[in-house]
Amino acid sequence: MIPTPPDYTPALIVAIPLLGAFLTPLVSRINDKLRNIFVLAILGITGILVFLLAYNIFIYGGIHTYVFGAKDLSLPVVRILFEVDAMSVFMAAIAIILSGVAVIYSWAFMKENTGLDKFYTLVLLMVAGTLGMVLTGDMFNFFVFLEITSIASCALIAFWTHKGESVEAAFKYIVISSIGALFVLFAIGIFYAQYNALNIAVIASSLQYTFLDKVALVLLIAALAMKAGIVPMHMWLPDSYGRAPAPVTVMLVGATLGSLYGVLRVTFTLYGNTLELVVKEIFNSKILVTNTIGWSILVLAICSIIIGVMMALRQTDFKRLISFAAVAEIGYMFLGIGTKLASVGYNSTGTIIHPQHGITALEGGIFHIFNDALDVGLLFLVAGAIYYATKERSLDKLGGLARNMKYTTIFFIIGMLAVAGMPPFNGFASKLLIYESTYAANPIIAIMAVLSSIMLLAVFVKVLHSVFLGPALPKFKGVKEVPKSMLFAMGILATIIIMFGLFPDMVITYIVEPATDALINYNGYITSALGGI
Amino acid sequence: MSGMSRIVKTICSSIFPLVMIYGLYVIAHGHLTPGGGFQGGAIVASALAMILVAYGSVWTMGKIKEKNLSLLESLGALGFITLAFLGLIIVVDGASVFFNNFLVNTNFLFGIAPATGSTAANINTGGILPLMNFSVGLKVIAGLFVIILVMAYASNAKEAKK
Amino acid sequence: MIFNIPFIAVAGLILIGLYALIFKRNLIKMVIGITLIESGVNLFLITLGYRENSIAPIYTSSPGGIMALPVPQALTLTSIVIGVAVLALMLSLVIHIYRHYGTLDVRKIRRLKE
Amino acid sequence: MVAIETLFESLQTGSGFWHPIIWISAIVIIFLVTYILRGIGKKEYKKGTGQTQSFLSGNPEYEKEQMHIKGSNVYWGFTESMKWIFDILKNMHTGNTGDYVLWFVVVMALLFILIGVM
Repeated sequence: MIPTPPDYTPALIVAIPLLGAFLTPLVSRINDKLRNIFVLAILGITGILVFLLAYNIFIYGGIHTYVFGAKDLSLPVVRILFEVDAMSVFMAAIAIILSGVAVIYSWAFMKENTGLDKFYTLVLLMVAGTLGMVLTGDMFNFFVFLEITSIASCALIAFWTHKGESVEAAFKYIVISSIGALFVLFAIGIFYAQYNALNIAVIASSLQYTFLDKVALVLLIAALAMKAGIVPMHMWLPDSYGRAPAPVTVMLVGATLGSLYGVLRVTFTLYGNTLELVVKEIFNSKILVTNTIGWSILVLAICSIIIGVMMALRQTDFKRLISFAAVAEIGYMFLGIGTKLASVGYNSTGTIIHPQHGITALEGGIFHIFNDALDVGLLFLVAGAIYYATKERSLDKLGGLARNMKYTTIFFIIGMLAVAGMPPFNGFASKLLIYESTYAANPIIAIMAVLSSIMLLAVFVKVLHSVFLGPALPKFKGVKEVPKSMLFAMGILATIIIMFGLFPDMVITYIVEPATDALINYNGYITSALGGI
Repeated sequence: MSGMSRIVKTICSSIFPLVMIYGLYVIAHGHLTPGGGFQGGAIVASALAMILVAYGSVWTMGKIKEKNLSLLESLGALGFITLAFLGLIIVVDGASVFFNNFLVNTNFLFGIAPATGSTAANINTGGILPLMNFSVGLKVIAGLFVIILVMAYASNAKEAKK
Repeated sequence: MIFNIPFIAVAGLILIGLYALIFKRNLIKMVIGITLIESGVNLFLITLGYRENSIAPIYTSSPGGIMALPVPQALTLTSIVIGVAVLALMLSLVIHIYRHYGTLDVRKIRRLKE
Repeated sequence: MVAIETLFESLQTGSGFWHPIIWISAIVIIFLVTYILRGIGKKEYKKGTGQTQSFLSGNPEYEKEQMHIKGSNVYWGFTESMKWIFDILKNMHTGNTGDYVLWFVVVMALLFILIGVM
């Protein structure tokens, strides 16, 4: 029924957006409308390939590897390698959905701007970078795609150069991301110095956990967590999310989640085996009762949740408020990761045990990645629609817009309830998994997470009241509903949110569980790359 | 940036072809010597930047249009990615791989396989590598020069406003 | 000891770069700080590929003997190319910031805060 | 292949289950019951009398546009009573690019002490 994707699908997924990016300036010399359709067609082809690959991996399992420039799969160790497991394709699906929606939305939203050929070139480059980041099986390639993504997204944040704040946000973003990427490169250099390899699977199989490996782990986690926007390294995130054009913000959510994928890959695949052995050593030494890395991530996560929500409460800028809520959402994902890492235990017979609550926490965290992308993406699109209709971004000046913009209001209510984790939307299912498993690990953290989620709802009720409800303000008399293409883009995300909310168990069984298994089963990742060696 | 004195202009004009040839040499011999598309392209772009400094950005902007440079830049990138795709399309020895070096061993353009070990240089080797170097070189020349040109022109426009 | 000097230089470059980023107020100096960190990382990669008494890894008319590792050099080259792109982007952003804010003092360029 | 039956299975969370369709049907039933209860009540509301006008302790009613509570006035009491926390957070977010890098270095140092040394 659904054809099996050819071997070279992973390469095509990155190469087609790249080809499209370089063709876009040529196409846009012909016609603007043709260019818009061309960009969507490129993303559509890429999306079809991603979903073919995703269907194949989620239903039949397995890991697809693709070696560049070789006639057969010989010598995968020294070549650049794409290694696609369920987790990679999960993130690729998120990135492609968000960018497709952003492109449809930007047709009307960016209509009055000039230089749109460069805009769409950068959009396609950013998609290629994000997809490459999640599909690659090579550390240095990961760094290259990380930099491609950050350069393209920085240029997109500064796209409205006539606004000082946009340029300031872009400068902050490029400083932070180039520092992060350089420290990632430093860690890669440390790996190359010790193991003479750049391949994730080869490094993972020969990792010794020497002092230098600890340094590399610290550098990788700190840099990638900063790029994922964890407190207290989150400050670039509200600046750049808040000031970028709305379609760019939605794509930035995807790029940020790509860095989160980096954290997952480092902690579970690259250091998967090593961290388990470290737990054993720690238990033997009887100095500490737990492993420090899991608890460090848990503390950072709970800080992001609380500080993100508290800061969101006092914001008056619409998009900046949603950005702080996004920081809190990223905290929930890290809560899942941290609980899994901290829960790894060691029983009296000397074997490593993985408690069920740890695995459930990781499932909740991974499910929440998808939900966060959809919910926060929808809210940013709504904020962009409000800006498009009224040219106003401050909550103090808006009011009574539900009368003029009925559909946008409905989409906002859907996004708001989903982000705050209200049943029956998708955010509730993932947050429920996180709460219950975190409660098994440490009740205090779970209670803090639940309370913050309630405050998140309060934050968005404030927005609902001050933007959509209240009396009709005279200066917004002539405001009309946004164009159909923007409503359509918001509608896609809202539909997926409702579907995920109504059938959470299916999503967990067919999408989230394979991704979780791919992360926990690091041996599968290593052996499929090393093959016959 | 306005132009500099006549002495500077004359000397720059006479050095320009030499630097240009050196840069193109580095691009063309990228598969044999240290260097390649980026390094050679940077040398050529620096030659162009020298002309820009000597003659001023307004004069240069009149000679070379920014739009044409952008076109050249996307052509270079397009050439690189097209070569990569050709590796997938053209089947050599029953294999079709992305970034496949399909020209090697064909005795066609750059198609001679050199003997292993320490040999004398033969420019007619390397398969698609020289072609990739050319496209990278084109992109780097156009890209770097357009950056320098736009920056110089922007700062000039600001001075003119004052 | 003599072989550790490059690594000391790497640490020095990165620390100076971080110092410039954190304590300097001029945007151009912050950009210089980032390029210093980048040079440090590049030097680190190049140093990894060094072997004693080695020649450049080129087979064309080579006299034979130990060759330096080519992979770190390729990595460094890629990193330099990316660095050029980042540097150009940052400098053009600095030009725009100066146009909007009329200053390069980082303490005054904070309309986005709280 | 995706089996259709799995659409209607409930999500197991370890200590309970979650099924949105059961939840929605429960909510619908609760709404119906509430609506019926509401219908039983007395109807004392009369249109066109003083009942429909708002009463602000005898003060005159403002214009509709002035009655809208702006974004920063919502939760005013909460933010005012928790001012000390918000002041700390406000001082933390300086907006200075150098401070952003400083936070990164601080977190990296803390992680280094926690992971590298221990």
